[in-house]
Amino acid sequence: MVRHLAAGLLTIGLALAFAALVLGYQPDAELNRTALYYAENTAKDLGSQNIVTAIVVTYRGLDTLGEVTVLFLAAAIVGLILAPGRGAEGAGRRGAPPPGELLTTGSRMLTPLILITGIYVFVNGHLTPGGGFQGGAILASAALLVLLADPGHRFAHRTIETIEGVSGVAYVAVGLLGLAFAGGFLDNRFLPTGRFGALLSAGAIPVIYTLIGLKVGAEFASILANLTETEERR
Amino acid sequence: MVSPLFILAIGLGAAFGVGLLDARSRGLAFAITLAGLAAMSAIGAEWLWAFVVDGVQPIMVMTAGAPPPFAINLRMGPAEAALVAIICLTGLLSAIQMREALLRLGRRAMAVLSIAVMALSGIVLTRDVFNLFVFFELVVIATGGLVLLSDDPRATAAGFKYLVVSQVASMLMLIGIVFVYHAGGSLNVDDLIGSPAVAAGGAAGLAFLLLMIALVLETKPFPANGWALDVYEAAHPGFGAIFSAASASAALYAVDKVVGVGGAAFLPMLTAIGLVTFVGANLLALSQTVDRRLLGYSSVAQVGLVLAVIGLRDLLGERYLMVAGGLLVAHAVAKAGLFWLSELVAGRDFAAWAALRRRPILIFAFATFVAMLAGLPPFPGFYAKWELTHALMAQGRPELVAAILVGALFEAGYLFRWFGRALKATPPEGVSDLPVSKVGVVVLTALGGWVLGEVWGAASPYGDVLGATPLLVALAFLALEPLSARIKNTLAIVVLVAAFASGWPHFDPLQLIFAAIVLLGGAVIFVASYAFADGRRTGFYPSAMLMYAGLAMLIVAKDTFGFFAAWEVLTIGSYFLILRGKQSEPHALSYVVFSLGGAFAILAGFALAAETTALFPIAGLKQVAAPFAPWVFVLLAVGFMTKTASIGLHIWLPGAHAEAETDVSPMVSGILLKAGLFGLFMLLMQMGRQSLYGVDLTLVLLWIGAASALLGNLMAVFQEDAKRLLAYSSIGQMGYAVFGLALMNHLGWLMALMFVINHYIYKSSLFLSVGGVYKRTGTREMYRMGGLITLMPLTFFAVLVGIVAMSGVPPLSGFGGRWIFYNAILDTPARLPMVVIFLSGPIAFLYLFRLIHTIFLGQLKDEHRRIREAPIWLIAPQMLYVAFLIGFALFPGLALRKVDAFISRFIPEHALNWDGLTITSAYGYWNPVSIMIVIVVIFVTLLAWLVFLNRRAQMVKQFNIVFAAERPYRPETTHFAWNFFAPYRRALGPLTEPYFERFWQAQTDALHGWAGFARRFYTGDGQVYAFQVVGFVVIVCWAAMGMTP
Amino acid sequence: MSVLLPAMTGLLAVAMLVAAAMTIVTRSLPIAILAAGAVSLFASVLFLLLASPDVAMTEAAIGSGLTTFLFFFVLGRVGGRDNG
Amino acid sequence: MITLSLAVGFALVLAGLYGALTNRNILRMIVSFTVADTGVNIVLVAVGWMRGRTAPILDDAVPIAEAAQRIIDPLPQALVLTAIVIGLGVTALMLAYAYRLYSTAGTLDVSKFTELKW
Repeated sequence: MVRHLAAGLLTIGLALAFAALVLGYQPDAELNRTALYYAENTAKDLGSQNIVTAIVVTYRGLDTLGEVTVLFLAAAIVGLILAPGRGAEGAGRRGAPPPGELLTTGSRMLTPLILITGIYVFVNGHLTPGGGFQGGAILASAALLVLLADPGHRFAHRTIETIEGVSGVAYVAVGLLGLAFAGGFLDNRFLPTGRFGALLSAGAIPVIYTLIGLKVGAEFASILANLTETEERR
Repeated sequence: MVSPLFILAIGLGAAFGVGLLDARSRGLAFAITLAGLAAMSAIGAEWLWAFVVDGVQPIMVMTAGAPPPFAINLRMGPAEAALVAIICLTGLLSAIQMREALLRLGRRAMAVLSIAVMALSGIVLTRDVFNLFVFFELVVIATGGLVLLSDDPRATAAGFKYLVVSQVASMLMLIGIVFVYHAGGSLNVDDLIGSPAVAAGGAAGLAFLLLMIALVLETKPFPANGWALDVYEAAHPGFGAIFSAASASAALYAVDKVVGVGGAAFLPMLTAIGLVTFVGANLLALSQTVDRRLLGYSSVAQVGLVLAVIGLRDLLGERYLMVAGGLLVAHAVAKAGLFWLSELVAGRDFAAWAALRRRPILIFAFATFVAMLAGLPPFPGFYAKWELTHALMAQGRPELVAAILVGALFEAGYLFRWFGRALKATPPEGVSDLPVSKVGVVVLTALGGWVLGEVWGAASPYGDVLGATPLLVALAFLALEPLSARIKNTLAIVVLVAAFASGWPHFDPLQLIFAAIVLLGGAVIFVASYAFADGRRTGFYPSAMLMYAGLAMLIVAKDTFGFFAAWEVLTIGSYFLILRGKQSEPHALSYVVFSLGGAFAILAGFALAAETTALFPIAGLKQVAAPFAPWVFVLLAVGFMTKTASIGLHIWLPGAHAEAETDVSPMVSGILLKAGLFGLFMLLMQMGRQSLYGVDLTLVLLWIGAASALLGNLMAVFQEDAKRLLAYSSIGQMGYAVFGLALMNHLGWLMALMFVINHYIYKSSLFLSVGGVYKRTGTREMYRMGGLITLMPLTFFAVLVGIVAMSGVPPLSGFGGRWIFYNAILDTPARLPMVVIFLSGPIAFLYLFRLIHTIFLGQLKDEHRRIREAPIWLIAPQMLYVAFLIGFALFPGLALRKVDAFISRFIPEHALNWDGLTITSAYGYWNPVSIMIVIVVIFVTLLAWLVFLNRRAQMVKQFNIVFAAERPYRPETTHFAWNFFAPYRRALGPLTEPYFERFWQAQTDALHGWAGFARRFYTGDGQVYAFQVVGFVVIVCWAAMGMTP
Repeated sequence: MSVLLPAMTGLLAVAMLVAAAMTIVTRSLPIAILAAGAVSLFASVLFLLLASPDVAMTEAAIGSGLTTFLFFFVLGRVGGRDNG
Repeated sequence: MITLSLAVGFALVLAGLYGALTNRNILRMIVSFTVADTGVNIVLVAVGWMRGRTAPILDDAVPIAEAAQRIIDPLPQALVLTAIVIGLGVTALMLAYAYRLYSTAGTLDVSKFTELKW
């Protein structure tokens, strides 16, 4: 009870500060200068239709690199944490009921579709809403589906790790290419920006988003795989 | 030069790259990780070199081909380069320390380490607020992973608590960032600093406050830091080093970077939080017994201090970088070193650190780190402390100085307690191998600390402590450690004599007297050290020479900085010396705590006196004006009186002097105490009489001197331990000297100077005598001895001459002292203290008499029948002292004439009149030679008469007061001289009660009690920690909203 | 249009607050997790209303989808007992 | 509408915090944090929103020339994307921790993990 009361008091204390923030908030009538720069220059400079994508991949590319790294870290650490509890490779299936025919077939049919959707989402990131993260999440949901259909399924860790590693190193390398051949680290313009609105445009943005998508998908899959395999211990 | 971006790219590349390796090739992965970290360190170091040596200008690194604030940019400047170098090097060395753990957990763990170091560098480099957040999150997550490297099963819970708290912080940070962006239209720090919207306060100010609090939370402010302590305690020490040195540096730099956006209004908040953290965490650390948790508390405290300094940066002006940098660098190097050192220690309590004693080089490293943390010279923290106190005093902020110094004293207290325990505990059984690489890392770090000390010294406008010749010579003795003790002893004597010879032409008479006592006197005491020069005597010579170096530097110091640095050096050296005694650990601790407390008083006094002047000559104390002058006087006097062990500040002395080694006791008693007198001399010469609230401060000093003389002597009377007796008597003797100085007349000063000389001679002599007896009988308890006169005649003779000289009876020099003294008293109007001081004269005789009576006369104990005279090396200096006492008694003019003339420059009135062998004062005359002749004639006559009377006297058989059939359960009760002055004790009991001991004990107990009680606030429950963090946020928010419009 | 948007926002707000309250109050962990997922889902609709399709997609896929699955994975492994 | 969005965002933050402070079960603490995270994301997006403008995508509906007058601030959206992914990373990490704690101590009660204290 004391705990609830104290938590309530603290929440109210914080709420008052937040209230001051909300009440003091003045909506902008015009874009501020940073946003204005993006609105006016993104298409011209980077050739990306989706400004958010341009910001995420190029202007604030360092953030995004960090963000991908966050996932990589999370996946690696989840692996570390759960490592002692994981049974030997191939020891799976014990105790899990065999999946039904319908489920297996369904998931086999659906998985490629989902994968293609995911790839579509991150390849078109510079044109339409969506991008590497969303696409990666969709890729991972394919893995999720496989797991749901067949809880005993074992992913080839080696494949996942290779995708993680290659796409990560490639991402950094692409960033360095920008440093070497364009305006700076993660500058997308070492490739031609192409025709505005085309699939193959916006310089390296599609390349980067593809790498991000692959990497994110691999990280999610790795987290999921590590979490499922803990089951063997009990 | 390599773009700083490669620091990030290499870190990431290494992390992603090791994932491509086969899971089994861990060795290769480890090598890649090390190579990556080394490359990152090299880039940081290269930039640092470029900035410092080549004078390159800081650069901005753009990303994405767009200018800031539209794209993220990085900055590389001197501060960034230094911090990145520290972070990456810490990471590299920690990786070596964590080798086994990393290899066990495999590539993933190595990737996490690379990313952690990369992200910490990113925090330092980036100029974008949101990018800062991303890097912080990376650090948080990586921390969550690296905590798991520990073998400690409790680490998991600690990691979880850390994540919970980080969640709260990151939410606040995000909210703060987006509102700041909304107000300022930019995420770039440099861009925002110019933006008036944020600095204007209101909602934007509040948003900035949230951002600031979130950043401050990363510096683990007290009391919202229980989670951090748990991480420190449970994590692998290699990671502890990163968490303490690298993470904290990065977080502090982030605060420093961002606080400019909000403007000056937010600085007091940082100062307040930082100081509360510094004092609070240091206080709570007092009751810690687990080494790594202690290091955690200390880290929190040090980071708090830097936070406070960040809050004071406007006040510090251009010195800000050196101050904050000095504190930060000292903290980072020392803390990382200590964490790495803890890897080499198996147990977690302080005593387990005794294991380090198998490798003296590790003790050297340990001492280096402790000294760095405590802010002692010649390390960067010392310069930082000096500048900080001066800047604060100049700005009229003595309350901040007080808080900082109190916190620093707490810190020194637990650090030295730890160090002392480690050095004095018995090393654990079972020798485990210390891997060369790990020892190497620690030693390298310690050496790095010394290099940094030199860097800070070279950059300091006040002077380079490490450049001082005496200190270098003392340090050279460290390199000589492998030699045998005899060689080192001879070298030490040669060095001291040579130092005196080379300085001789430049000394004024006052300096000459002190230099003669310190250097020549020190050399004489070293003669006695030959008696103990078996083997290498590791640690003795560097410590002793450090003390002598400090004393030598003190005597010739021209400005307050040099004086203070010397003071600290001699304190450290003497601490190590005292600590060498068998049972001396608690006494050495109380010595160093009192000494540092006194040193802080001196520091505050100097800072107050200096006002805005950077380099303040000692002679400048004359010019200190009215409102400050008395306070300067009080602070300095208190500081000096901790060394003279004036009553109230004396409690460290008896134990420290009595428990010290035989040849160390005369050093710390005969020589070290004089440093305090030298300081008082200097103070009174420069500042003269001062009064505070209408009270004449010299009168206060006079009373303190009188009380010290009376009580010191009284307490000496009731001692059974011969060395303790001598130690207490030092308190009394120093009381006389302080009294003489405080008389503020010519003869008083002359007498004080005579005391300086006399006390050195007879106290050194007596300590050596008693030491010789101790060496032969194995005890210092006088009631266990008796009748040694026939077995140790030379020692007896030395003691006899010593006590005759000391008690001030004719014909020896003590009498001369008395004579001058009584003349001096007649010159002063202060009558009551005079009575007190008169009283203490006969009391001195009571205890001195016991030395002869109990030890040398009476019944010889059975177990002592076969003992021999003390070793020749102990006897030789005593005989020298005897000769000198007699010589000085006959021809006092040799030394005193010059001094008399020198004093006349300050106080010309009532100088003595030197006429051949006769000395005349306003009240009478004194001819030492004729007195000597008279006394000797009388003495010889009496002796002959007694011998004649007793020629047929029979030896008394067993002196036995044991009753029939009753065995005494306390053997001392059977000794004739035990509790000899019991009747006096009954009468004077109340005066000898250890009031001051009780007072200081009560203070310590109260502090420890508070610490023990208050730290229960850290319940270990992750949710309670979250409560504390949210509570902290709410309180700071409301306090800040109340303060700023 | 001008009425519709605020009205929908209000509706979503109420729904989110109810779901959040459920997360905190309910005694059953699975319901709490589902409710938190619902908060996230409603939020992604709100993001669409706030002209942020990218965010909406991400929140739907990651915030509400993957996170919820992760919770259930772990919940399945710790026995799902609610001992808080 | 914007005030409402902000308010609901902050309300979710507070509700999440309250839940995290009052629930002893570790999993419930984590769930509460995800609610708070969602709240933060809403706040972030709401701050970038502007009345009567559209998403920052330059397709046929929004020609490049009119972009400055027609689109809302894209930057907060980019930030939120990052924040969401980071939130997931932290959540996954905390969940793995929860599992590890449970498998060592057999309980999810946060107040049982107090071996380290003082």
